[in-house]
Amino acid sequence: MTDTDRFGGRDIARIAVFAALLIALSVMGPIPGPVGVPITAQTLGVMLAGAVLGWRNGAASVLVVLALAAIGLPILSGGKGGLGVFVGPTAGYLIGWVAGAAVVGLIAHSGRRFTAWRVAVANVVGGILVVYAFGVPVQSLVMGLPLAETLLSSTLFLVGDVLKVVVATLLTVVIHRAYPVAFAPRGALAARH
Amino acid sequence: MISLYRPGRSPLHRLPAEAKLIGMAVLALVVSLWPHTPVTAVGTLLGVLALFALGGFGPREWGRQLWALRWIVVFMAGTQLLFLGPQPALVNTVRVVSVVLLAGVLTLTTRSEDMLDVVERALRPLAHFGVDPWRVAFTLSLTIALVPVIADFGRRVREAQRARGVRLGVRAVVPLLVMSLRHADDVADALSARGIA
Amino acid sequence: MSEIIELAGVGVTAGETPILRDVSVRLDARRIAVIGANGSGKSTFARLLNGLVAPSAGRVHVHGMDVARQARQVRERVGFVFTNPDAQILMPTPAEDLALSLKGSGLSRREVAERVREELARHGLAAHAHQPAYSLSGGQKQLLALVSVLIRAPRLIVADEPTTLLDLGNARRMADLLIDGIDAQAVIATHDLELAARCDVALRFEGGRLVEVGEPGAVIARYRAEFAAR
Amino acid sequence: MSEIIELAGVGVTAGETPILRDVSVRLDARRIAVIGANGSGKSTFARLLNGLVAPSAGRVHVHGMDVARQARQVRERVGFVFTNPDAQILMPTPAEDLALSLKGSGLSRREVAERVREELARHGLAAHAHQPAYSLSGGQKQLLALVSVLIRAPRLIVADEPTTLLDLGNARRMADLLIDGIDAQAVIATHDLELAARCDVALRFEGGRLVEVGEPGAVIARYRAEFAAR
Ligand SMILES: Nc1ncnc2c1ncn2[C@@H]1O[C@H](COP(=O)(O)OP(=O)(O)OP(=O)(O)O)[C@@H](O)[C@H]1O
Ligand SMILES: Nc1ncnc2c1ncn2[C@@H]1O[C@H](COP(=O)(O)OP(=O)(O)OP(=O)(O)O)[C@@H](O)[C@H]1O
Ligand SMILES: O=C(O)CCCC[C@@H]1SC[C@@H]2NC(=O)N[C@@H]21
Ligand SMILES: [Mg+2]
Ligand SMILES: [Mg+2]
Repeated sequence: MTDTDRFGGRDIARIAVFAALLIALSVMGPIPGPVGVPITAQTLGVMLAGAVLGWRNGAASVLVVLALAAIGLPILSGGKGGLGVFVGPTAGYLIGWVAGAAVVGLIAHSGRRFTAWRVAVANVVGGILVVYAFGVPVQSLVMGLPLAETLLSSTLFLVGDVLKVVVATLLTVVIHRAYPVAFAPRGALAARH
Repeated sequence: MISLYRPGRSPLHRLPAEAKLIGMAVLALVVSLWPHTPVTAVGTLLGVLALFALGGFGPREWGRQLWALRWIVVFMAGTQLLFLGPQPALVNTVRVVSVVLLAGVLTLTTRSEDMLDVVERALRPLAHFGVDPWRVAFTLSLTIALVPVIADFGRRVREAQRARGVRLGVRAVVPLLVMSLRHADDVADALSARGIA
Repeated sequence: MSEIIELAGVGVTAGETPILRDVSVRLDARRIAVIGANGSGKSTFARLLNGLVAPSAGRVHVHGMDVARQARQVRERVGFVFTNPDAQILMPTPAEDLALSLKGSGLSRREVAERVREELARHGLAAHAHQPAYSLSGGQKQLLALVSVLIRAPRLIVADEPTTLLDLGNARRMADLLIDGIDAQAVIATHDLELAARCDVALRFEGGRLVEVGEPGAVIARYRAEFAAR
Repeated sequence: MSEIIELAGVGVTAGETPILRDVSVRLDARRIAVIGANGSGKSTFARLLNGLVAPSAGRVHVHGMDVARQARQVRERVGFVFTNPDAQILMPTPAEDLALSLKGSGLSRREVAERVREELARHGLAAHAHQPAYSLSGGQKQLLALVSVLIRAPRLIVADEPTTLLDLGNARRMADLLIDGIDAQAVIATHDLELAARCDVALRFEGGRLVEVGEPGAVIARYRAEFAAR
């Protein structure tokens, strides 16, 4: 294990700050969805985490949020938290957030130049497909409802999630313009270090 | 930050966090895999409520916890009634609610700090793979310390909009993020200056 | 409209704790300094003037308008400059940020761009119009924050610690601008006593009370004396 | 070990742009002020002393150690106090934050708790030990940030604008602590010329160059005169 493979101070700071940001965003509260799963601004945060921080730190910051929820802090949408959410029907989506942020980061940061369309693709694949790929089967399993029916019911989120992809993409592009330093690859960041 | 933990001196409160976690995992597994009939399902729910009572939580807390699950209950009962019929609907809904409530008891009776210690201990075997348990625990604490700072950034961005008479809507995330990321760089400097990472 | 700021029996509480108590004052000076110890209530007083903080008791009138009831008009007439320009600069670049201030002014896109160019040039920021705002120097950011307020031609400018972190030169430039360079009335909450001394009147707060209103030289001297005495 | 800070031909660049140029100086004074305009290089100089910034040319020696090569030892010996205490306070409560500073000190949990209690009491923060650090006042936060450094008993303290946003009283308390209240050597980068005047020697930077080293009174007078002349 080489030293650069470890999470350094700069990584820890970014992971923690972004996790804190995701928590702050969740305070904005959920819109109770019609199918038992709340529509949450946190998936927007998941897309931003991957797109801005990259796959490693992005996924790590989402994981931090989940860990804090697990140890009993009421930081998920609607002030939920505790171990209950990890044995409930939405547990799979939560795990999907981690993988989703990583996939968003991988795609958005691939290629030499940072382009809007790549971010959009990243958000669709990572922010929707991957999250659902984890969320739907677990929901189906926990609820004892066939996969097809579960999938059908979760398409109700699709409108919201597509909207979130659009918003996340636009935001990412503007943030890239406003603070390009944040997107620099690891190690190449620190002009003053 | 406020935790979901409720201080108390019940037997459940005094049980070590690890023991509770293992116990909960076993119970949750059993409850989930057991081929329930309506009677065993309802019995399980009553058993979980008895655990609440053992932790010193009365009907008010049951109500609060159930209320938090209302969407799950409504949706599960609804779809299952539609697709599977009344008996499976009852059994499945009660089973899921029981497991979620079971986990809730643990959260109510275990301090976040104790859970954090468990996380740190549980990660120790991973040290061989380059995971530093202390760093993980530290990152979690750091996040808790940062939440009010970031929330304050949010408040300032909102105030700036009000003062300037503009509404950015979701675009307000941009200045919030820029401030936050700049703050992350300052925190990184502090980490290295204080010899932490 | 008369350029009078008037508070009558104003109290502010945060939850249960009182932050400002029974503040009554009538001000018609052009340059008003607000001084006092940390936590004495300076920022809270400043925030009252454009409704960022609501009084829990009493009335705040600014230029004849009731701040609580005519919030919109007050906001249009009163510009607020925050301590930390990073919080106030809302858009990626200086040009976009100034354009944001002109939103809703009824100007065409063209006209907005023209005004923005003018203002940036007037304050020596033209070269930075399209560069990320975060990369400006501290002094330039503080200046941009002020310009983003000035461009809306407010009749009252409220500034909270506008010279913090600035060097002698930049602080002086900022002070010159606030004292002599703008047309509007100005209220300046500050620990920079050189800046306060250049105002027409000074208010001193202590523990949430307005304890003194008067000629800046005298108010500052007593403030200094109090600390020296301890 | 000798308490000497020595820079020889030090240059710092950010990417291509030079930030500090050819700085050479040998300092053995106990209290060292660093003054100069915004962007002149004060913070960069301060950061060099504990390796937060690496020189692109030349050598930095602190108390006989090469900062580039003995980074670890230097960090142990040199404490750094940042302008913004929010960035420096890393744990949810003051007690936890101070305990963090003692990590790796070899003390037992008990002993750490004891030391933390002592230090909090000594600086009048005992009542706030377990309240969220975030809810402290600005002055208390700045103090806590300093204490979190002092508790590691560094031999050199580097402080970047430690009195910003503090009122007369708090600024004086902070200055008293830095000038008379600590054992270690101190380097203080600041715009607060009253604080600089209390040091034993002052360095003045201008455009990335060290232009003056000398008795603070004289250095400050010339700095002021320069701005007055413009
Ligand atoms: N939203 C709030 N909730 C609780 N307390 C508050 C709030 N806003 C201000 N306070 C408290 O009210 C008091 C006055 O605060 P204010 O910011 O007006 O002081 P100030 O004179 O501007 O201080 P400083 O010189 O540090 O800027 C302080 O004790 C502060 O902690
Ligand atoms: N990481 C960086 N990348 C690019 N430029 C930088 C970086 N860090 C500092 N600079 C530039 O180097 C110069 C010196 O900065 P420094 O922070 O040392 O000045 P300072 O004297 O501390 O100023 P202030 O009084 O505003 O704190 C400035 O022009 C600054 O913009
Ligand atoms: O807070 C929770 O308990 C988890 C909520 C999971 C919500 C999922 S994520 C994907 C889909 N899109 C939404 O807006 N909500 C669901
Ligand atoms: Mg204030
Ligand atoms: Mg500086």
